[in-house]
Amino acid sequence: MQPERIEQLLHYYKDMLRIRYFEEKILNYMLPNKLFRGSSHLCIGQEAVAVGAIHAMEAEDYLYTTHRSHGHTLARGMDMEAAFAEIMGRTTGVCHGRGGSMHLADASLRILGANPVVGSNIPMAAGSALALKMQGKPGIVVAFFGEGALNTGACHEAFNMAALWDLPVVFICEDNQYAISVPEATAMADEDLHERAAAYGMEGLRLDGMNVLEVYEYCRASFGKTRRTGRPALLVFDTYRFVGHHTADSEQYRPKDEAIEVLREKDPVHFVEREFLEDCLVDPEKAVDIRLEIKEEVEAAFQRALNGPWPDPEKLTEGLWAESEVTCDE
Amino acid sequence: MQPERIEQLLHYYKDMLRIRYFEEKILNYMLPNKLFRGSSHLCIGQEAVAVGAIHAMEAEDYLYTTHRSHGHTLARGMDMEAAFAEIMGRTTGVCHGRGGSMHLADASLRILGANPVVGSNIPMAAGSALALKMQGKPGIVVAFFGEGALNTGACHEAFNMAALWDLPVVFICEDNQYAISVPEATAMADEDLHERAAAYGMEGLRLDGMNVLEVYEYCRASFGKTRRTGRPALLVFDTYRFVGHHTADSEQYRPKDEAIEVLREKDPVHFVEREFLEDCLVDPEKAVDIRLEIKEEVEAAFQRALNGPWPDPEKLTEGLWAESEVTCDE
Amino acid sequence: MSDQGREVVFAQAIRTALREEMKRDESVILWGQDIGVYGGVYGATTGLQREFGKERVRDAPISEMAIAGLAVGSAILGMRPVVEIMYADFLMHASDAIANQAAKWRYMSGGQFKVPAVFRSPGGGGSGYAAQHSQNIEAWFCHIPGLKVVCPCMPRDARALLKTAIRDDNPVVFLEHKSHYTHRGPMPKEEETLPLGKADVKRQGSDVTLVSWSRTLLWALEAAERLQDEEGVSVEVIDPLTLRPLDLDCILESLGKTGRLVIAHESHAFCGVGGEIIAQIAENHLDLLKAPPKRVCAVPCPLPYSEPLEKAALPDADNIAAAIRKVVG
Amino acid sequence: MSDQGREVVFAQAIRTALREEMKRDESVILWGQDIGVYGGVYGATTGLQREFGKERVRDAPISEMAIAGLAVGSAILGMRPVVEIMYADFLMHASDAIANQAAKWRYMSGGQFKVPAVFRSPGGGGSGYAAQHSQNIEAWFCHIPGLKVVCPCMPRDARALLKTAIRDDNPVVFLEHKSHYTHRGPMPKEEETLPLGKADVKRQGSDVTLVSWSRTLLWALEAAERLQDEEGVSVEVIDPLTLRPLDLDCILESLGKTGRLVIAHESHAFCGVGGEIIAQIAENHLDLLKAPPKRVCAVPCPLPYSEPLEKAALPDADNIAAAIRKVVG
Ligand SMILES: Cc1ncc(C[n+]2csc(CCOP(=O)(O)OP(=O)(O)O)c2C)c(N)n1
Ligand SMILES: Cc1ncc(C[n+]2csc(CCOP(=O)(O)OP(=O)(O)O)c2C)c(N)n1
Ligand SMILES: [Mg+2]
Ligand SMILES: [Mg+2]
Repeated sequence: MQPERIEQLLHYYKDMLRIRYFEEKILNYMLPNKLFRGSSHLCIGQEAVAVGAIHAMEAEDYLYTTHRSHGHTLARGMDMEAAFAEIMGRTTGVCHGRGGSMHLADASLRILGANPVVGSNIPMAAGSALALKMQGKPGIVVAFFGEGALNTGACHEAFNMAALWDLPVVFICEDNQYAISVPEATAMADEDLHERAAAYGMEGLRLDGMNVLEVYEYCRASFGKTRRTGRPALLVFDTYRFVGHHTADSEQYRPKDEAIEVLREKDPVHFVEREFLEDCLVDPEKAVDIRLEIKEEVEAAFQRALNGPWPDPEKLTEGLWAESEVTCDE
Repeated sequence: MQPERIEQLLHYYKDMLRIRYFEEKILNYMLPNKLFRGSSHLCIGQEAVAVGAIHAMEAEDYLYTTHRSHGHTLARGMDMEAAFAEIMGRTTGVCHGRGGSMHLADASLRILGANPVVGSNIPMAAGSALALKMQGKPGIVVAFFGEGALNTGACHEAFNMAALWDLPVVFICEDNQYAISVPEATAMADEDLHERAAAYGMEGLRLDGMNVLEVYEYCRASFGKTRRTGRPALLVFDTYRFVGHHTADSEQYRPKDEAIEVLREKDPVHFVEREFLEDCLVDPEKAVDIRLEIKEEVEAAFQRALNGPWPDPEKLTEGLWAESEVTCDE
Repeated sequence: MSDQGREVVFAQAIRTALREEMKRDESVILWGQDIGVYGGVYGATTGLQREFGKERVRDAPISEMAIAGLAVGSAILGMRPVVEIMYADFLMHASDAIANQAAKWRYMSGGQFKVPAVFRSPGGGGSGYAAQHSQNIEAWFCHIPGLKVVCPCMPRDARALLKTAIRDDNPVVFLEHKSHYTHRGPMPKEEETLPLGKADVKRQGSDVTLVSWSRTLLWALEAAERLQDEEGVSVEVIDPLTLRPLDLDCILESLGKTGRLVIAHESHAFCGVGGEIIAQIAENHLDLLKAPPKRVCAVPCPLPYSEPLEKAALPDADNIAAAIRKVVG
Repeated sequence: MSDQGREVVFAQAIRTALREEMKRDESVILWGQDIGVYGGVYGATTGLQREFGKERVRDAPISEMAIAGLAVGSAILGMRPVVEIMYADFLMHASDAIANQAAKWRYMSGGQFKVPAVFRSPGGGGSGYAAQHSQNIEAWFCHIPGLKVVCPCMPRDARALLKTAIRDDNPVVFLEHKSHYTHRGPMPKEEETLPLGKADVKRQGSDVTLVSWSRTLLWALEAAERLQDEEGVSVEVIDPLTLRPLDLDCILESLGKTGRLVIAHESHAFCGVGGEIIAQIAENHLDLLKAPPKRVCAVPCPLPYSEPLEKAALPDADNIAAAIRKVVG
């Protein structure tokens, strides 16, 4: 492996660890201590897609994510303190506590938002791509969603319009095999999910989503093509979530050891570690250091977030209306 | 041609004429004389699909149609007086004047209704097929719609569910090349419309919709298959409407002679006539007699319909609530 | 109602109604996301797939338009589908099927068809699900003629009303509250039904009439108790149960005694059911009002995630008590 | 407003506003079914594709969810889409994009984004389009915080308000009336805008306040004239223009003079805007009412096709006059 490649891998490794530790903090500490409300959807097991795809993006690109947004937002560079604080509902949160775990957004990073209404971010992403195209701006829009979203009417309508109007948008479907408790085969009439793109004359690929370098390469190629041609594409990544759908999921719908087994064989974080360690690219001690360093970074961000002030109830409606010559009655 | 075949063709010919004359009455008489309200969508040019497909159905089968429903409903046997009366808004109308041209329905013929909300009859048809399946009843459901409906989210969601749940429903898409003024290529990212079925592992065929006997044979085969296997299918028939989208359409969106040319070459009614006459299967004078007979039949039904009484405004809300132990406040 | 029965949670009451009706009538069938093995995200269908099989209890794709559209089509041919839309916010996706099709199919056909479909869905805030998973949109469906809308609070009522809703030959939108599935209340062992369109007086009183429904009724009752205990104000609390058809008579009767009216609901005020009740009274029974009526509703703002903000946005016993004080003051 | 200007039809007023704003601001773009060569089924976009090209004026597939969803996404990145939903009934398909996304995107992000999208759509009955092509559902969108809702009647107002709606940085639902596109009224040559949230007194009067909007305002004005001429009743007619934010002050000011209130709208009464106005007045200004207020709305029933039935279902000048007589009587 070339040194740059090792650097690259190290960089991705750190990002994946950051996401993993961030979410483990939610699962193992914030959940039992009731530090967040509603539900939080973890992407443990899916980090390679997030990190590989996000790193294939340029600074000029935009992205939309879903209820399962931590991977995408952190890989894109969302400040961990601000992300934690948002999930805790603090005013230092990236959305000032208005959004919570399901609504992370950061305009400065061109993260146009997490949309937990399954499928609804797909037309929005196409619309943002239309904006870029009409403004003559460079850049593409990337929309992440789960395989369950492929069954929504919104998805179908937007695929057709994106292909019809030649919009620079790449649709990334993270096929983690379940929509909450519903296995793919129970919800999709056909298992060749990427084939749905064909109905719109759009390129559709099914790819392995567990190897971060491969994900990066696939996305790099696909994004580049979209950048050049202005045409949309659908990338379906096979992946798996090792934890429950959300933090309250009892997981009785899948065999008890299914997750453990996939985890053992395919954990995308271990995968990188194996590449490192087995090929002796990285000194095992350095690997330990890295893990410690990231863990501390996550912990520090978490602690800072904990100190964030609560929003002022007096400012409840702040941010509802954009200023115009007339604002609303209330 | 065998005598039965000639009989069959004659029968279809009469049905096609009935539809044609029915609609010509609307276009040439009712329109200038303001005998109906809103808009009426004619299927002149598309009669072969209606007649061929409807005759391939069994009495036990059900059907849903759209805003463009005259062909399907008349071929299925809707009383012409009741159909005319409905379009005139008379109480003798098949829906007692509540529905009008866009809402023809006749439970006794298993015409579950015309649905002018494009795409919305597709999930409903799948639902009715589910009912048949769960009730262990024989019979299939046939849903007619235009190619424009293929772009609706409802269509996509229902295709997936029909294929997933093995529902005995056949989707018949009448591709008349336009959705109001919008040519297919302006609205569909891919022109192989029948391929949309493939995304759901469903059979999808693209067929000629101008030869009534062929339509019949295609449908007979497809309906039979659905009857046997319980699996849905999509049949896309190429056809053309010779008149405006509705009775108020100025048609400036298509070349002035496009319709005339297609009409000259492909009019499904003339097509049958040519088969008859050129092959001397039917005595040309008899053909004239048939036309006269049907014309008179249509005229008589129209005249009877004209005598139908207007609904009583006092009974405005009649038929809104099905009787239950409690009805509504108003 | 006779025997009070044992305590059950709200989810259990829904489950009981579904189970009883499924046993009673083969044509009752269910589908919705995660209602099978998973038993519904709030447990309202736990065990039903095991008991009634995968044909009658189906997990559905994330296809709300089709979930609702298939319900309409199957109801037209005599089934009694009870479909679940996982969050009431997504009733918007299903709104063409419910409000354009189910509500109108019978009328448009001149009375030829019936559409006995039930659309169940949990709405409501209070547990940090934020703006797109917390809405109460009963007003939307109440606005559409041809639909019945039920919004129960007490487990016993929920079970009895859901059974009636399933047997009703008209489409019914049956709205539950996501933060309320673990609320406990008595429910008799024996089957019982309640008519749609009849309100229930949950607490007798003589000074003010307080109308409230869904989970907010709990805060209404709490406020009523507190005002009685602390200030000697006697509050009559009415649960309409069905919001459309609305049992205005029950409210009027109470108003005849009290002359004062407060309405509390979690949904937004603007074009909401509370405003409708006030408008109907102002139009036809203005003389009954001894003081201006008051509404206590959500602050007009998408529901925020953060706890202090969410609390500030939603009605509670304090707001309701304050409104009552104003009205009697 | 200065010069009255020449007479134009309502469709022309809409077209003028679109054209002026498109010339003024490159980011204004349009899409919708049949808005290109066809010019929209009611002619509101005639010639715009020829003038501004196929990029800025796009024919869209029958995909209302995506039509509206793309509008939201493009607005977030600074475009000013004005999309047309061919019939207001199909706003239901678009309701997730409008009410769940556009209305909330800014707030949920803590104020990071703006969504300057306009959703135009014709509703309304009166021309025999029957139950699924005639609804007025302004109440649905008024119920959702985060949306502005405009419902003009007069061509001049429509042009001035649509221009403001396009320039507004918030999402606006702009509702037209399908039977009203050929209604004529004066419109000045020079550009003019009107603020959202300000009502207009269309006719001065001292005995009754009559609030009405969209096409029904015509019947309201007719009723007012007739009552003045025939019975000497002086009716003040108010057009709110924007239904949310609602200019209650304007109504209150009039009510201060008249003490009597009638509200007439074609949409259904139950949970409608008329009820909301009455409720707000009853809650906070009950003392202004010298008599019970009255609503004149559509009969609660899906709109029938047949002319005598449709006429019976919808408000007209006679109903309105009768309601006024009751209120002053
Ligand atoms: C329109 C809509 N319907 C239902 C839900 C409830 N829901 C939240 S996540 C989810 C499953 C999503 O599955 P998938 O798209 O595969 O994404 P994953 O959770 O597996 O990442 C469902 C049904 C929703 N949020 N939006
Ligand atoms: C959901 C919806 N959107 C828009 C319309 C308006 N509309 C009525 S017919 C029509 C075109 C339909 O085209 P197609 O499906 O090809 O059927 P055709 O009219 O050609 O038979 C449209 C857009 C509608 N009725 N329903
Ligand atoms: Mg998934
Ligand atoms: Mg067509």
